[in-house]
Amino acid sequence: MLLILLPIIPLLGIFALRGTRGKSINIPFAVSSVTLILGQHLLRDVLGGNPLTYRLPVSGPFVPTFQADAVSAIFVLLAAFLWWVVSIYSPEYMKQEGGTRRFEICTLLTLAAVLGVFVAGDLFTLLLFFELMTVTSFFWVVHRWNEEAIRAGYFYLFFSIAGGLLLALGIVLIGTATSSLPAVGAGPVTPLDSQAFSWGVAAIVAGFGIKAGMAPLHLWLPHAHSVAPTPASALLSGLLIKVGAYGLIRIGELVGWGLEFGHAATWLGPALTLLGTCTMLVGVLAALLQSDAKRLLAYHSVSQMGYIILGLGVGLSLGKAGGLGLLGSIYHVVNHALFKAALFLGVGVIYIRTGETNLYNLGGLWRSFPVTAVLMFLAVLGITGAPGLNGYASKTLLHHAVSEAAQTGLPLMVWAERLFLVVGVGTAASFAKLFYLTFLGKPAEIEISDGRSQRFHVSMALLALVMVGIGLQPKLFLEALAVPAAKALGMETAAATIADLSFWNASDVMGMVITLGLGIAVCWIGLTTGAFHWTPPRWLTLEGLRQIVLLGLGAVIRKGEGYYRSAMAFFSNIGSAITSRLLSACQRLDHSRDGTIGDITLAGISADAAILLVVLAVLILLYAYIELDLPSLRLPVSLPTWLRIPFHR
Amino acid sequence: MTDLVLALLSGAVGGILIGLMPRAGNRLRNIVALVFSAAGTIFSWRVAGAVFAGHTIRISGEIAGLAWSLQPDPLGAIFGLIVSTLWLFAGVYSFGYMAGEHKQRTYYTYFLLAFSVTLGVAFSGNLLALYLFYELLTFVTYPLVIHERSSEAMKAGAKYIVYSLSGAGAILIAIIVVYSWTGNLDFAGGPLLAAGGLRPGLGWVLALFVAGFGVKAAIMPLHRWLPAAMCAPTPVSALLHAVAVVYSGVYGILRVVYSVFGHELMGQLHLSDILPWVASFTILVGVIIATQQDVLKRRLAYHTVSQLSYILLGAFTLHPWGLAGAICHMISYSTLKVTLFFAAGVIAKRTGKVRVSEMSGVGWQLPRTMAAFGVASLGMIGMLPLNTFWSKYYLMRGSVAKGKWQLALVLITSGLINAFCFIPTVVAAFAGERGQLSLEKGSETSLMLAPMLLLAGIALLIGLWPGLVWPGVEAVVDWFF
Amino acid sequence: MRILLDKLLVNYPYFAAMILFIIGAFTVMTRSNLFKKLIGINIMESAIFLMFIAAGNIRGGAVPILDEANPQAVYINPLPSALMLTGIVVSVSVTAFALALIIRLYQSYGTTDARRIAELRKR
Amino acid sequence: MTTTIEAHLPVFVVIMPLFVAFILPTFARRIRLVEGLVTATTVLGFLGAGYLASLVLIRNGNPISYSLGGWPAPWGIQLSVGDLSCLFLLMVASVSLPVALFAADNMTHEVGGPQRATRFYVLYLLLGGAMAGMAVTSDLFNVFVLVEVATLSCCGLVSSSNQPRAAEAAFNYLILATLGSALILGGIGFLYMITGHLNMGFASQELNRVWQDYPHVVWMALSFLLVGFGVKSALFPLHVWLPDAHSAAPSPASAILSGLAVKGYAICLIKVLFNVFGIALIRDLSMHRILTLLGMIAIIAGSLFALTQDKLKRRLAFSTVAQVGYIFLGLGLANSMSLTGTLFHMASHAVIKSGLFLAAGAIIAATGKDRISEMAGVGKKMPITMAVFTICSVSLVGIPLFSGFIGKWNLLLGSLEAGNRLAQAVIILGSVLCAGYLFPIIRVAYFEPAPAADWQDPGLPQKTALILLAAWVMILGAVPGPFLELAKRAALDLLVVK
Repeated sequence: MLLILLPIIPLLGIFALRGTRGKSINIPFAVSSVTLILGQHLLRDVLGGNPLTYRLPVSGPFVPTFQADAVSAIFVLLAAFLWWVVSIYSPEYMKQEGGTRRFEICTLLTLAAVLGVFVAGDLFTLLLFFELMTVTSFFWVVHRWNEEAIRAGYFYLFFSIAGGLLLALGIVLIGTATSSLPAVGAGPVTPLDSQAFSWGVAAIVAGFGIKAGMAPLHLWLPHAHSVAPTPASALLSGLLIKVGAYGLIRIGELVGWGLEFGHAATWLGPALTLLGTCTMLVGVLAALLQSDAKRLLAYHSVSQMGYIILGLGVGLSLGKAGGLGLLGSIYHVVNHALFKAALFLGVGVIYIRTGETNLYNLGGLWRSFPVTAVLMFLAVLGITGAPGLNGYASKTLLHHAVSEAAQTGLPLMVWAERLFLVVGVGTAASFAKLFYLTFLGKPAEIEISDGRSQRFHVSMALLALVMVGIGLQPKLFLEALAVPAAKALGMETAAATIADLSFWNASDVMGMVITLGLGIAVCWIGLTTGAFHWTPPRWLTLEGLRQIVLLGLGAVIRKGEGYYRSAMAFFSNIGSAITSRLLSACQRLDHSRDGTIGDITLAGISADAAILLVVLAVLILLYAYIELDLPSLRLPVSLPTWLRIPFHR
Repeated sequence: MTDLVLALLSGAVGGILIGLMPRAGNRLRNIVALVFSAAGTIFSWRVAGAVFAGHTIRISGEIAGLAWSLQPDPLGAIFGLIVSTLWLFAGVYSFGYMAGEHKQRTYYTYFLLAFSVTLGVAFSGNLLALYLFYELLTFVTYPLVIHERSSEAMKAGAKYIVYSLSGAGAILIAIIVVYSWTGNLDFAGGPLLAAGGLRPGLGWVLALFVAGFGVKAAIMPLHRWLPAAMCAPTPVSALLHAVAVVYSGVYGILRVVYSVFGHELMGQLHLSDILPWVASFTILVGVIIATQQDVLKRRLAYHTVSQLSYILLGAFTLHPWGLAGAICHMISYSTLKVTLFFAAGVIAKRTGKVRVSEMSGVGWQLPRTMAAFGVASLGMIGMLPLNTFWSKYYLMRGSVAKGKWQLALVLITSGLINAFCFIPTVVAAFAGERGQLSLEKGSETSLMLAPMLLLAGIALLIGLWPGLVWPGVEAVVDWFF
Repeated sequence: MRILLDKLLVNYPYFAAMILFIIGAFTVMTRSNLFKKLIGINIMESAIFLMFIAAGNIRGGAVPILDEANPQAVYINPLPSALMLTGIVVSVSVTAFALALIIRLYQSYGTTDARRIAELRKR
Repeated sequence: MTTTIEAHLPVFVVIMPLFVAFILPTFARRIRLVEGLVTATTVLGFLGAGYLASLVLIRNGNPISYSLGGWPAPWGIQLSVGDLSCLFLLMVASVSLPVALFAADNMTHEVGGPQRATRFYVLYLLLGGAMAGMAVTSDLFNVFVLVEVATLSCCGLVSSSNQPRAAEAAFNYLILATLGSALILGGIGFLYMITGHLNMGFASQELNRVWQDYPHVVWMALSFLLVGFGVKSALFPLHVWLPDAHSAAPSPASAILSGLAVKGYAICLIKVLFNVFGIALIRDLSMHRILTLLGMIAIIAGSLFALTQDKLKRRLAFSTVAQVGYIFLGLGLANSMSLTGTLFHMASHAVIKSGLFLAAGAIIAATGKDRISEMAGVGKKMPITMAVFTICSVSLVGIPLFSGFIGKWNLLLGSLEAGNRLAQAVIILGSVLCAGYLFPIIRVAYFEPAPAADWQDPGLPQKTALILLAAWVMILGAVPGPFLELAKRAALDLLVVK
């Protein structure tokens, strides 16, 4: 019952919203508070014993089922917390942005959908909430309804729709391969048809990958996350892309966490590793080049999702020994949600006061925004992985996992480890750039509007608090939540892998510090040489890609259309020509059948009589010709039988 | 038995009654139309209920030296259910849409006659009866196509008649051949040709049947009458050219595949390997052409062409899942497409805008209409809360289970192109000026709005609870497999 | 060639009929005067009559009046001649009817030339 | 008494109309009486034909033979009433009754004066008698005489309207028909030369015994007969007289000409082909292929010609050409199904085409317009006439449950049996084209705005006639029972190898 309440309560919130029209009651806050409490209950229940399941009492091919294990509980709690924080933040922000009611409705609907995804008990229910989430969050993206927003919204929607369709395809293939659809949280399956299963898994990975911003499919993400109103961006980047990660974790469960290499889709681990590495790299490189704060953050979402995917990939590849990767990923999901939300909220504060998000137009703002600057600094430290904050913990775990994988000597893993470090440097560099250009540097000449900022600060501070808390006690969270989650997923060895792990060892801390230092150096080089102003070639951007695709498709379609039209025209021309010729011939014949033989003109009845006699003559001659057996006049044999006139002799 | 007769008669009687009341006012006429279409709906629901309860309802007799029979089986019952339910909705919508139009008497006369004839197609128990009603449908709907009496409408009508009659001719030849082989055209005793096994000419007969019914089912080279027929009033386009008439073609093909040939015999024909690809071609090309259309109704028409082949694709997979998908799609597509057309009709009626490129800002003027349109467009993509997901799911399931995974890719691709087809329309409708909320020609009237929103709601309900229609689908699948 | 000539000589009434038929047909076709057309028709019919009667003829046959004195006598077949009497009656009535029609046409158009009539009608 | 009537019934149905025709001119001044007599005659004929048909049906195919004047078969003239004869007799009777009814009301007006009307009726009854005679006779020369009587009556009917155009059409028709008659006579002559018999049964026996000695003559006979009957039954391309004649004639005359006359000649041809030559000889001489080919060409060409016509009656006349094609096609396919189809189609087409022509006549009489494009609004102003027209059109196109469908259905079955795919296609194409030339008329009449004119349905007798024909069409379509049975039996009978 608890499970089904989770998605329903936000829906009830919408009715409440109707009832409180015109009053300043923060319904989303109330709703997310309730869900937060429910989430806590859920977590307690789940950690206390078996996973919860619930089936709606309906018949038919689709029985919505709900389930929650530790993984679901973590995600539910995370979602509820982020919504709670953001709903503290958003009323003040949306007052300036406009369209508060629409935003609140979207927020509530999306919360419902997200919670639904996390507590879905079968793939259909999961898909249902996933699609709902796509639609409702689309309204976040196009909130402003201007050209840019609509374009970004299109990208978001079409990519998401494609994702949903791929999921559907994947479900079909897995359903075919396993005879009955596996439930979510039911552990690994042994498919009857491993090829179909593999393809199904691939389709589902691609589907969730689109949502998660996985490398070649990430293109929509920066656009969508940067045009949405900032609270929405925070949630999009903080949580909605984690739905993709959640899906990937669940798909990993189908394939089998902690299974040795006997499972059905052995390729999945290395593939995810590769994709994760690419995602990390692409995201961070693109982020370095951004001048817009929100876009920079959005690209970092891509990059950080890369970490998560990499962790999952490594975890899957290593089989039993992959506990670190899975734990790291789950951990990073939580951490990234926290600091990315904080970062977006911080940038939002700047934007709402200055109306500017271009980094090069900002500068020296620590004087005007001291509290924001401090909180932002904490978040930046978090994301760059500075020791003492939460990012350090999960990144260290992930790094351990990758190094362990690199021990196997596989080139893929070795390169993954090397690039992991490079990305760390890049992350540090780009955030150094962000923080330097915004808060430090020479003061920019921009107008700063007044307004109450307490709520902003409170919400960011809440996030920072948790971040610091985790950062100081990294193992606490890990053991309390992540390990049960991994266990629930079937990774029985999770607890053992971290038993002798200590976060505060010298090599890890030094590594991180060196990374940070290198990052600041790169940032300095980039800023002084102007390398950050390099614009990538058009074909690398989404617009360029879109243009290429549209040009290509357009050409194909236009060509096809041309062929189609000309074929149609050809046939209809031929048809009409034949018809008109035939009809006019008939008309002429009907009008007059006059004919001339020599100098005798046969007119009217004479011609008719002639026709009669000609027919007679033809009939007689036909016989005579057969009778005389003239070889040169023989009918060709290829005539159809009904035309051939064989005479009996 | 009585229900069957009454279901068939109520439309005809209503139509003739309206035809014989030249001086009746609009209100009276509407009441008569409503009463008779409601009666038809109720009776056909009762018939369907009886069929699903396992009763055999059969009226047969020998007329003109040939056996004729009416005997709805689950497939016919489902078709009857869809048709009769939607007829009621379209009727109510018509009251709103046609108010103030000319020639209402003619319109309602043929509207109700077509109801009867379509139910006849659904409930026919042998090929001859099916052929008779199929042919009659052409004539009964012709006056609706040329309702505008413009030269364009007349041309469209001529096209419609020529295409349909040629198709009917092909069917007649095929029926004759089947008759000469089996001496029996009844559907009740299992697939007609199954007992005879493979024999030469079977493929040709199938080709003739498919080409003949394919005219109304708008298989790609034979589809050209359908976009032309869009000059009819919107309720007609919505009901007849998106559902009833075109479904009669689809229904015919389903009948041919499962009741005349049977899935086992079909599986042995080479043609059955090609037919899914013919359907796929139509699916893709139809929807691509649809994206290129600017006039909304034409776009919807080409989209219809594409969607009908989904059903055919399901039928041609010859797999229980595929058939289930086809039946599901018959149900779900019809609800959504009618919604789309109703919305297009409201837009055209209230704003006078018929082109997609003119529609910016319409969403703010007609929010509920556009919302319904949006929901339906999402459904056309095959997104989950809508019922079309289930049909797509089972279609894909069927094709994958038959080893034709490429067909699943076709369906996915088509879903994506569908998104390109309608989403921009919806988004553009909300993109323009938000200021002018008032309309010169009045706003959404409840007579037009209610059927539309109700249908969208039904689509959502079925999407969330496919168990609602599943027994019917299962019954059909069990019947044929 | 010889055989052909033989046949020609033996069957000369048929060839006469054929020639008559062709003459008649030619007249019908090429003459635009209605009367001449009618005459052509009559010639054709005569050709057919000739053929029919010739078919009943037997060389050296006697008149088909029963001669009890000579029971071995070969008689000409009288039936074709009798039938052709009927045929001639029919032909006469056709001719009469056609003449009546020609008169009506003449009254309406003032000419008995088919081509003129066609022109007049078109006008 | 009854037995006497029964015994002489075959000759009675032939003689009675001829006799009434003979005495009609004496009552020329009292047109009502004339009309009454004609109607009574047709009713009597109908009853007689019906009674004969029931007798034959009961006798299960054994024909009733009747020797004229008591002379036995090879010498005397023999009448034989079999299934085929009964079918045709019924057809003649069932069409001529409504046509007579229709004519009764407007003939005086249409041809100009009671005198002329009486002449019309004389010819009408002569034609009816000749048709009945063709149905029952089984003597070759008798066929020729009856053909001539019918031809002359037809020409007379065409020229009965008081227009120079009609006279011209009649003259042209006369020339061609006489040419045809001459050829028929020639053909009969050739047959006689080979067999020495004029009675069909005896001729057939003799012919099948000796034909291989005279293959040329047989072929000549066949050619002559085919062309002769072809020109009279308007087989394309010998149809050239038909459109003019049928469109110039008064409407009842057109109805009877298109509906019955061409069928009469076709029946004669069927008798000659199947009863004299026999199916074996036809096949040996490949005649059936030629007939099939001609039939197919006629269907397509006739329909195409019809499509181009704007004048209503001309269009209907060309439609007759196309439908005659069906008849010949069925003959050519020469199996029981196709012959059943042909015979049934003959009957149904007779009724349908009469209905169409009568409706057209009523429309033209009421509106004074003979062009299809001018007929907008006729459907509203003359609902019954147009309804009959529509029913007949739909039936001719071959919609199931109407009579045209059954004929085409059997023809299709026949072509299937003969393995002739092309024929199937042509039959269907013919149907589509038929819809193509008939439905536009209906469309214009119903769906185009009506001009403000005071047109209305014709008077009661004419309405009755129209409704009677429409009812016939429906009855033939829905319960063709006895008709179809007769046609089936006749077909089987024709195919018996003698």
